[in-house]
Amino acid sequence: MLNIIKKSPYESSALSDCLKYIKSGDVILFTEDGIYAVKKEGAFGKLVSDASQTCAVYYLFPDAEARGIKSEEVISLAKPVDYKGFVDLVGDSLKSMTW
Amino acid sequence: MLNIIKKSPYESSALSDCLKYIKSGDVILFTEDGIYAVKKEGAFGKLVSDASQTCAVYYLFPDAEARGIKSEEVISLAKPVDYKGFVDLVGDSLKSMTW
Amino acid sequence: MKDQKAKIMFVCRTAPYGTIYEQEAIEAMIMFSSYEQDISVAFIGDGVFSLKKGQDPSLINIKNFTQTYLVLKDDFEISHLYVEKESLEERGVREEDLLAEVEVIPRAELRNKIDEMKVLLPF
Amino acid sequence: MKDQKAKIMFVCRTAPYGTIYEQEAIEAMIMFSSYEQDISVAFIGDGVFSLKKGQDPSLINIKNFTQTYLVLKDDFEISHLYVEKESLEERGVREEDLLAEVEVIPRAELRNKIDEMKVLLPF
Amino acid sequence: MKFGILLKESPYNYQAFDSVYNFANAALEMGHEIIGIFFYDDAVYVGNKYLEPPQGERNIKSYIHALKSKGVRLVICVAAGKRRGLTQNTVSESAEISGLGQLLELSIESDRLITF
Amino acid sequence: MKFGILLKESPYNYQAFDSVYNFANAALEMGHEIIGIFFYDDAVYVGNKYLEPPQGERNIKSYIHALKSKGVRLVICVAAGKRRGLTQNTVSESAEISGLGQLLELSIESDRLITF
Repeated sequence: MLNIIKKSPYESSALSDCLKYIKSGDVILFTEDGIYAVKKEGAFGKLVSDASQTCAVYYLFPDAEARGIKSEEVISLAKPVDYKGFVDLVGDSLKSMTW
Repeated sequence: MLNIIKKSPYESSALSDCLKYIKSGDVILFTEDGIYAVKKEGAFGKLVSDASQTCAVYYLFPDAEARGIKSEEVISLAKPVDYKGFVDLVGDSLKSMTW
Repeated sequence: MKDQKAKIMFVCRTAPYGTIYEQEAIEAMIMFSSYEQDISVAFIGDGVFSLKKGQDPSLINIKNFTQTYLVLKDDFEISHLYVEKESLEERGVREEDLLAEVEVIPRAELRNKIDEMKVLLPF
Repeated sequence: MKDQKAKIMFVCRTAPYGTIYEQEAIEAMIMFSSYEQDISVAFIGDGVFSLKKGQDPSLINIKNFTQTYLVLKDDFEISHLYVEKESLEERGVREEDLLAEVEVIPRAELRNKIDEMKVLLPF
Repeated sequence: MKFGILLKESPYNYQAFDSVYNFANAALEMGHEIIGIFFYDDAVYVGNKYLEPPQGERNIKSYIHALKSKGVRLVICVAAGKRRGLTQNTVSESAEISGLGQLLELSIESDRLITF
Repeated sequence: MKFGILLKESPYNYQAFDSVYNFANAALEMGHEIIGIFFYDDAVYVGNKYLEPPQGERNIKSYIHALKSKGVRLVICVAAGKRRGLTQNTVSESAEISGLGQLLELSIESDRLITF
């Protein structure tokens, strides 16, 4: 299952709600204000790095650029995708859940 | 200062953001989905009871009724107000902040 | 439409009244139920508050749409109403506080149900 | 309008782009600045992300409205741009990452500034 | 006392406009004055003259007519409105379209400005 | 692959519609099919024909014309739309108004349904 998180983890429970439901083999994609979750320096970098032990973690690169989050500021286990990569992720999982 | 919290504490950071800013003499009013914060049984009853040591805590009774939260389910330190009571609370504080 | 019934799940995650999502989700459930597909509904997180007994939004001039849950399984073709046990517990809502007959199941079991679905509709 | 200048503070609490609040808050700041009142802006919580250097929303076809912060104090009559220190730290944003010259102050001090205001406008 | 109100949320996805309506009625009944309600961000949708709520549902159109008839000024932000398709041609007769200066005036002239 | 899209958020307060637009364009460029976008809740505001975005700002009207011209069906929910003032008279020529059955059909007919 592909899990999409688009809200800031600092102001929304979307990330923590999602993490309660993930299973090995799931994919998590961070988009829009969800991007702040993959920032290395910040309150959620460690949590998301831990989650990447179970799940493949991606972030939407154009949304990170928009917010001034450069790739070197992102946790090393999160992989960047552009919109085409986003489309592939949706296709590769049998279904998606937007948290 | 009157602090108004209208979002659910389970899905929004409004309550925790507000609590970082309160000062002795402040008032907190819970309205709309913020009502769930004053439920005795639940994850935030204790936190809000603790806050009521510093601040006067109120909740908008019609919003609690709407959600099926009866007065006996609400923490004892939170006082019910109707819309007229809400108007009085706004008048009694020099300003308000909606979180 | 294809021959086999599609398995579709509404995932209700928001509290009632503060936002319109639950109300419009119910409108969609009712409509979907008339098309003979395999429709289920899961309440997780703040979604469980939609099922709380004794709601009376008349004081705020809003319609009590949650009464619909009472008849969703009987009068409409909704296969399952699942409620996540952990979300109820975290929110201090007991099973006897729920207004409709629902299946309260642990999160891990609900996740298995989710895995069987073709489509998830989050509200 | 009254003779004494009104002390008004925009309280920016949301991140840019995901929602429009910060963009429309800036439009209001610019308009307010032309009326010779005492206008200040405080960035707390996710609002501090609006000030992060190097934003480039061109890839998502959105205008980079945050450039306005660079000139808000100089070209417009905004008295103060405050940023809450604790919110920066929690989000791993350093002072040198900020795009405009702002006053980074501890939360307790910002609360004292808030107490001096007549009106707070949360965005 | 003179109250000013700022509403930022859309009237259907959020309860905020209902809260404004109930608050304003209570204040007026108590003899207070509401010197204006400023609709900003998605709240400008309140002023759409084409709203047709289903029967038995809260009727935003009648709410704003009622507020207007009690003397409350309802101001739709011109810039936020234009973006969202609210213009002189599409705005309700009970509301008016004006600039952000009106929000500043509410901030200055009211004894209390409250945001919903 | 056939994609269906459900959008729930309003196009101005939230980035979600921008994400839909960028996602849809990428999918089309890759040779996938978007069999429809269903606009529900506050997302119905996307279909308002009176939108007039300021210069230099993203233009929702041109976005939906572009999607339509690429063969993407844009469906505004009739019930959600009526509440919010979106009817045959106020809807953009690039969008159509239809019922929730269309969302069900998207759910069934698409290989993947994604919610924004």
